[in-house]
Amino acid sequence: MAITYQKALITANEQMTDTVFLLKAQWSAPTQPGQFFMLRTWDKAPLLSRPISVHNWENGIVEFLYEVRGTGTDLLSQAKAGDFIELTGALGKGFPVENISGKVAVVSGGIGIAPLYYVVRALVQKGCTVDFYCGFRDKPYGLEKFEALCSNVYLATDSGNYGVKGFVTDLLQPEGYDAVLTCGPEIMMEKIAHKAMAAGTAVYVSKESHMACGIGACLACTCKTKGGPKSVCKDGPVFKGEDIYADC
Amino acid sequence: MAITYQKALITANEQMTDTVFLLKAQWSAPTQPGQFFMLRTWDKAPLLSRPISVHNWENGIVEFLYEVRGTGTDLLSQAKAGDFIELTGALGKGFPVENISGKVAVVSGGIGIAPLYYVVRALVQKGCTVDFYCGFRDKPYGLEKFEALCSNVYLATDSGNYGVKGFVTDLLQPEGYDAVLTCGPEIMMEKIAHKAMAAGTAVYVSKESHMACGIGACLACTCKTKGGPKSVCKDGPVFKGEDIYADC
Amino acid sequence: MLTVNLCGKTLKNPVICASGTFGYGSEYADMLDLSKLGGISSKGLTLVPKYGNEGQRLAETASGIINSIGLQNPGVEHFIAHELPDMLKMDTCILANLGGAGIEDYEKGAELLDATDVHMIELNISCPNVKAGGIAYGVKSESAKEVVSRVRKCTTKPLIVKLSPQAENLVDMALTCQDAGADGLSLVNTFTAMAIDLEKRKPIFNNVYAGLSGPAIKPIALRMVHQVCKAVQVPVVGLGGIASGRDALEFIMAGATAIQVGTANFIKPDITMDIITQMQQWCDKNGVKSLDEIRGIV
Amino acid sequence: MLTVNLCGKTLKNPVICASGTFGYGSEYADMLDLSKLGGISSKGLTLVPKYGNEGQRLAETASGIINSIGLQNPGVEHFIAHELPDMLKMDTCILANLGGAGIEDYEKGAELLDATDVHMIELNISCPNVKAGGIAYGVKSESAKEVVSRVRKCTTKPLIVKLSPQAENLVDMALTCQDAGADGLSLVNTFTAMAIDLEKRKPIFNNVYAGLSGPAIKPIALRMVHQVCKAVQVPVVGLGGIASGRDALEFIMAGATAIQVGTANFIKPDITMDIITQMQQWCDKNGVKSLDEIRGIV
Ligand SMILES: Cc1cc2nc3c(=O)[nH]c(=O)nc-3n(C[C@H](O)[C@H](O)[C@H](O)COP(=O)(O)OP(=O)(O)OC[C@H]3O[C@@H](n4cnc5c(N)ncnc54)[C@H](O)[C@@H]3O)c2cc1C
Ligand SMILES: Cc1cc2nc3c(=O)[nH]c(=O)nc-3n(C[C@H](O)[C@H](O)[C@H](O)COP(=O)(O)OP(=O)(O)OC[C@H]3O[C@@H](n4cnc5c(N)ncnc54)[C@H](O)[C@@H]3O)c2cc1C
Ligand SMILES: Cc1cc2nc3c(=O)[nH]c(=O)nc-3n(C[C@H](O)[C@H](O)[C@H](O)COP(=O)(O)O)c2cc1C
Ligand SMILES: Cc1cc2nc3c(=O)[nH]c(=O)nc-3n(C[C@H](O)[C@H](O)[C@H](O)COP(=O)(O)O)c2cc1C
Ligand code: FES
Ligand code: FES
Repeated sequence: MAITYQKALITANEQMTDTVFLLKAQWSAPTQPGQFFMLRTWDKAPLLSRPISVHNWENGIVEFLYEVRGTGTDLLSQAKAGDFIELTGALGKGFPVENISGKVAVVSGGIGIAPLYYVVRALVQKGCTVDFYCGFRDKPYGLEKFEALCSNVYLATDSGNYGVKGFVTDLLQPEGYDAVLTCGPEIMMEKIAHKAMAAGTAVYVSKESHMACGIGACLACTCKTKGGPKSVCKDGPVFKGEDIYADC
Repeated sequence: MAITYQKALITANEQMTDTVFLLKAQWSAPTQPGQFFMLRTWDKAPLLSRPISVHNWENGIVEFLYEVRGTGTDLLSQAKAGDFIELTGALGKGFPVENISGKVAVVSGGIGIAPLYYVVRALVQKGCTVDFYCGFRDKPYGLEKFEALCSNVYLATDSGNYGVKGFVTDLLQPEGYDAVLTCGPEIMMEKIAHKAMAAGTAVYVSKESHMACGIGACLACTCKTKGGPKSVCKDGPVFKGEDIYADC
Repeated sequence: MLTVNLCGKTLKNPVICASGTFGYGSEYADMLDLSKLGGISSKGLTLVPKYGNEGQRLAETASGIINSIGLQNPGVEHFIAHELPDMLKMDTCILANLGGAGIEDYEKGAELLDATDVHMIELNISCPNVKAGGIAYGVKSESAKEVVSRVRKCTTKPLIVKLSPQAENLVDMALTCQDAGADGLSLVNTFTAMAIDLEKRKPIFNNVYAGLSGPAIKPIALRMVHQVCKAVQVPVVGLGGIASGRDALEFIMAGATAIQVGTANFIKPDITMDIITQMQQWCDKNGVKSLDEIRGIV
Repeated sequence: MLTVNLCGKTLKNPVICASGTFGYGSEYADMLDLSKLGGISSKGLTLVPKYGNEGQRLAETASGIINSIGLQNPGVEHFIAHELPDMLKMDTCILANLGGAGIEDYEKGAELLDATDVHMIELNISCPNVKAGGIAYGVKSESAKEVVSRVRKCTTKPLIVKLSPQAENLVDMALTCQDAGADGLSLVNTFTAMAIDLEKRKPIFNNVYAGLSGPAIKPIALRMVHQVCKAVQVPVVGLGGIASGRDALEFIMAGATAIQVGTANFIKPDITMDIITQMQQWCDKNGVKSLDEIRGIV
C-alpha cells in the first residue's frame, strides 16, 4: 500500500486512565496489524511528528491508544472530535499474521498493549487460539476487548493490586505455543524473546526507536539485526526475535 | 501601580470583523488609558508575548481589541472564554488625562482605534467634549461605543464605501481643539502631529515598536525623543508629539 | 519562472532535498511527485559501507533536531549499482553526497561517481558525526584545500563543496575551496551541538557531540550564506532550517543560487511542494519574473 | 543546597540574570523577589554613553530572537552614580558587564568600576552589535589576550570574560583569556545572525547582522560550555537558551559553576524563580545534596 500523508478527521479522543487516551480518526486505506503512523496535531513545536501504532482499524476508522509521556502526546491528548490530525502512514512492517497459526501467546507490557489488540483480532479471525499476557504498573486498562477475543487473559502488576504481583515475563511459559508476539519495554521484550527462543517458539517483537521521518529516509532508527542494519520504521517495527537478539 | 505578571481568566473573545477580535479577561488592578499589556495564550512558540493596548477597563474586566496580523494574534484569536491568558501589566505611560481639558480631537487609523475608547471614556467622564475622527480601509468596526460618547464621529475610508473617501488625516482641522490624541500607522500619526503642532494644539501619539520585555529592560523599543532616548514600553507608548517629531 | 542554472545544469526550481534527510528519494515517492523537485542530494556516501554510529541517533531540541547518524550508507559501489539508477529516473537533478574516511577514499569515491551519469557531486567535508574524513577537513582551510584540489582532479562533474559552520574562518574557507576547484559551494551542514540525559547523567549521544539542524539554525545559516555569497564567484547553495517559501526566498536574496531543504522534510513529508508553491506565489504577487532579479539583492 | 562559589563569592544559587535582558534589575522588581536570584549582570556598559543602533532592534525567529541593541547605556559613570547603588541593595551578586570602544575604554571603565562595591566585572568582548570594541576582540585569541591582560591590571575584582561563539578557536580563546588573568569565563554571547525583510528586499537590521539568542541556540551553547569546561581551570558561567531547571542542570553537568538566563526572561518575567525551584526539586528527587556532586559529571 502506498504511504500517504493527509489530514484526517478526529472522531473521538477518549481518556481511558489518568494518562492513557484512545484517539479515533477517519482513515479509509487499509492498515496492517503492527503498523504505525506518524501523528501531528500541532503546527511548529515540537518539530517532529510522533510515531504511534495502530491500535485498531475497522470500518474506515483508525484507532490509536497512547500514553501521555511528554510534549507531543500531551498536545495529542488535547485534540477534540472534529479537529483534524495530520497522519503519515500506514508505516512499516507489522506482524506476519499470514505466517502465524495455531496457539499464540501475545504479551504486552504497559502501553505496549497498543499495537496488540489489532493483531489479536486478526489472529482470532484467521482461527488462532490466543492467550493474552499483560503487565501493568498498577491499574490495567482496555482489557475487556482482549477478554472478549482471547482464550485466557493473564495479568501481572508491579503493585500487586490487580492480577498477580510481579512481572509478566515470569507468567509466560512459551512451550506449547506456536508463536509469541510481544510489545513493551525493551528489557521485557528481550526477556520474552530469550524465553521463547530457548523454547524453540517463533517470537515477534515490536520495537521502539526515536524517529524523525518514519519512512526509512533519515536512518535515525537503525537497529542491528542478523541481516545487517535495518530501519525500525521501514523494515520493522516488528522483527523476528532471532533477528534482533542474535546471541541466542 | 506595581506591574504584575499573572494568569487571568478570559471571559469572552468575540469576533468583531473578519480579522478583529475583542478579548475580555478578569483584571482587578487599575489600568490607565493608553497603557498596554504583554499577552500570551501559548506555551513556547512564538517565543515573545505580544503587546496589546487596553481597549477598556471597567468593573474588573480588561478588554483588548486586536487585529490578527500573524502567528501570535492568530493564536490569541483561538482562545475561548474559560481559558487562561498570561498578562504582564499594566505597562507604560498612557494619555495624560489629568492634563487635558476642553475640546479634544481623538484620531484613529485602523486598529489604532484600540487604545482610544478607554481614553475617550476618561475624557468624557472628566467633562471634555470629544470629537472622534477615524480612518479605516473599508468597513469600520466598534464605532457605536464612540458615537454614544462623542459629540461628533467623522469617518474616512480608503474604499469610500463608508464615510468620506480618503484619509482621516485630511478630515482633521486641529485648530479649535485644546488637544489632539492619536493612534494609528506611523505615517498617519506623524501627519496628525505635524498638523496639530503647526496649529499650536497639544498632541499626544501612541507609538508602536517591536518589544521583547515590555518593561524597559531590553532596550529593543528605544525611540529618539527631544529628551534623549526613551523606551516606548516604559516611557511611552504615549508621547507628546513635539517630543517625537522634534523637527517642527 | 523559478528555473535556475546551477553549475551549468538547469534545475526546474531552486529547491533541492538535503543530504541525509531524503534518503535516496524513493522513500518519499508515494507522498510527492519527485519530478517537481529542483534536485535531490543523496544520503552521504563513503567508499566503504558504514553502519554509522551506535546508540541513540536523534534528539529533539527547540525548533531543531540533533542527529548522530554517522554516515550510515551502503558504500559508493552499492549506491551506483542499486540506488543511483532509480534516482536517475526521477527526472530531477541528482547530487551524490560524498564523504570519506581519508583523502584517498574521497578520491576513489569521486572517480567511481565520475564514471556514472550522476549530475553533480556534493563533497561533504563537514559532517560532525564521523571522526575521520568528516568535519576534520571542514574546520581549517588548509585541510580543505588539499582534499578539494585532489578530488577536483578525479572528476569533471560539477563539484559542489559542502561547508561546515564550524569552519574557523568561513569566508576564507569558501575562497579556498573555490580556488581549489570547487564549481559551487553548499552551506551549511549541521552545527556541532550536545544534549545531556539528566537522569542518566550522561551525554545522549555516544559520540558526545552531534549535529544540530532545523529552523533553530536558520538565522545563523542565512548570515553565513550572505557572507559567503558576498565573497565568492561560484554559485552557492544555501541551507539550514528552511521550512517555507519565505525562508527560501531570504536565502535567494542573500545570494544563493539554489537552496536545500533538510529537517523540514520531517515536519511534513511534502513540504518541498509547499515551498515551491509559496515561492512561486510570492514572485507572482511581487512581479518577480525570474529569481535573478532578487538574487543577492540584500 | 544550590549555593555555589563563583570566583570567591558565594551565590545563593547558580542562576544569574544575563546582561542586556534584565536591565539593571529594578525593572523586574515588581514581579519577582530579586534577592532570591543568584546574581544579576547589568546591561552592557561603555565608558561613554551610547544610544545604540538605529532602526529595528529586534526580530523573532524559531525559538529565538535576534537583537541589534548595540549597547545602549548611560555610560559607566552614570551607572556608578545612579544604577549601581540600587543594584547593590538587591542582596544578590552584582556583575557589571563592561564593553568598550577600544582597549583604553575598557581600561578606564574597569578602573572606575574597581573603585566601587560592585561584586564582579564581566568583560564583554563578544557583542556582535557594535563595530569597535565588541566582538572585534572576541574572534581571535591574540586580540583577546591583549585586552584581558590589560584590563586585568586595572582591577582586583573578580574578572569574568564573556566569550563569543564566533571565536575562531573557542578552546584556545578560553585558555588564552584564562592565562591572561581572567578569574572566570562566561559563554556564550549571541550568535551572529541575519534576518531579511522580503517585502522591502532589505536586511531587517541596519547593521545587516545581529545577535541570535534563546532556546534555539541551547544545544550549541551547551556543547561549547562542555568543551571549555574540559579545557580550563577557572570557573565557567554557562548560558545560551536556558529556559528551565533541566536546561540549567545540563549546563551544570557539562561543567558550569553557574548559569545565566537571558532571553527566557522575555517568555515569563519570573522564569528565573521557576528555574531555581525546578533545579531544587530535581536535586531533591535525585538525592543530590550539592551541585558539586554533578558538576562536570558529563
Ligand atoms: C513504532 C512506534 C510505535 C509506537 N506506538 C505507540 C503507541 O501506540 N502508543 C504510545 O503511547 N506510544 C507509542 N510509541 C511511543 C511514542 O512514540 C512516544 O511515547 C512519543 O513519541 C513520546 O512523545 P512525547 O512528545 O510525548 O514525549 P517527549 O517529550 O518527546 O519524550 C518523553 C520521553 O519519551 C521518550 N521518547 C520520545 N520519543 C520516543 C520514541 N520514539 N521511542 C522511545 N522513547 C521515546 C523520550 O526520550 C523521553 O524520555 C511508539 C513508538 C514507536 C517508535
Ligand atoms: C504598545 C503596543 C500596543 C499595541 N496595541 C495593539 C492593540 O491594541 N491591538 C492590536 O491589534 N495591535 C496592537 N499592537 C500591535 C501588536 O502588538 C502586533 O500586531 C502583534 O504583536 C503582532 O503579532 P503577531 O504574532 O500576530 O504578528 P507577527 O507574526 O509577529 O508579525 C506580523 C507583522 O506585524 C509586525 N509586527 C509584529 N510585532 C509588531 C510590533 N510590536 N509593532 C509593530 N509591528 C509589529 C511584524 O513585523 C510583521 O510584519 C500594539 C503594539 C504595541 C507595541
Ligand atoms: C538526519 C540527518 C542526516 C544528515 N546526513 C547528512 C549527510 O549524510 N551528508 C551531508 O552532507 N549532510 C547531512 N545532513 C545535513 C543536512 O544535509 C543539512 O546540511 C543540515 O541538516 C542543515 O539543513 P536543515 O536545517 O534544512 O536540516 C544530515 C542532516 C540530518 C538532520
Ligand atoms: C536584548 C539583548 C541584549 C543583550 N545585551 C547584552 C549586553 O549588553 N552585554 C552582553 O554581554 N550580552 C548581552 N546580551 C547577550 C546575553 O547576555 C546572552 O549572552 C545571550 O542572549 C545568550 O543567552 P540567552 O540565550 O539566555 O539569551 C544581550 C542579549 C539580548 C537578547
Ligand atoms: S525514522 Fe527515519 S529512517 Fe526510521
Ligand atoms: S520592550 Fe524591552 S525595553 Fe521596551
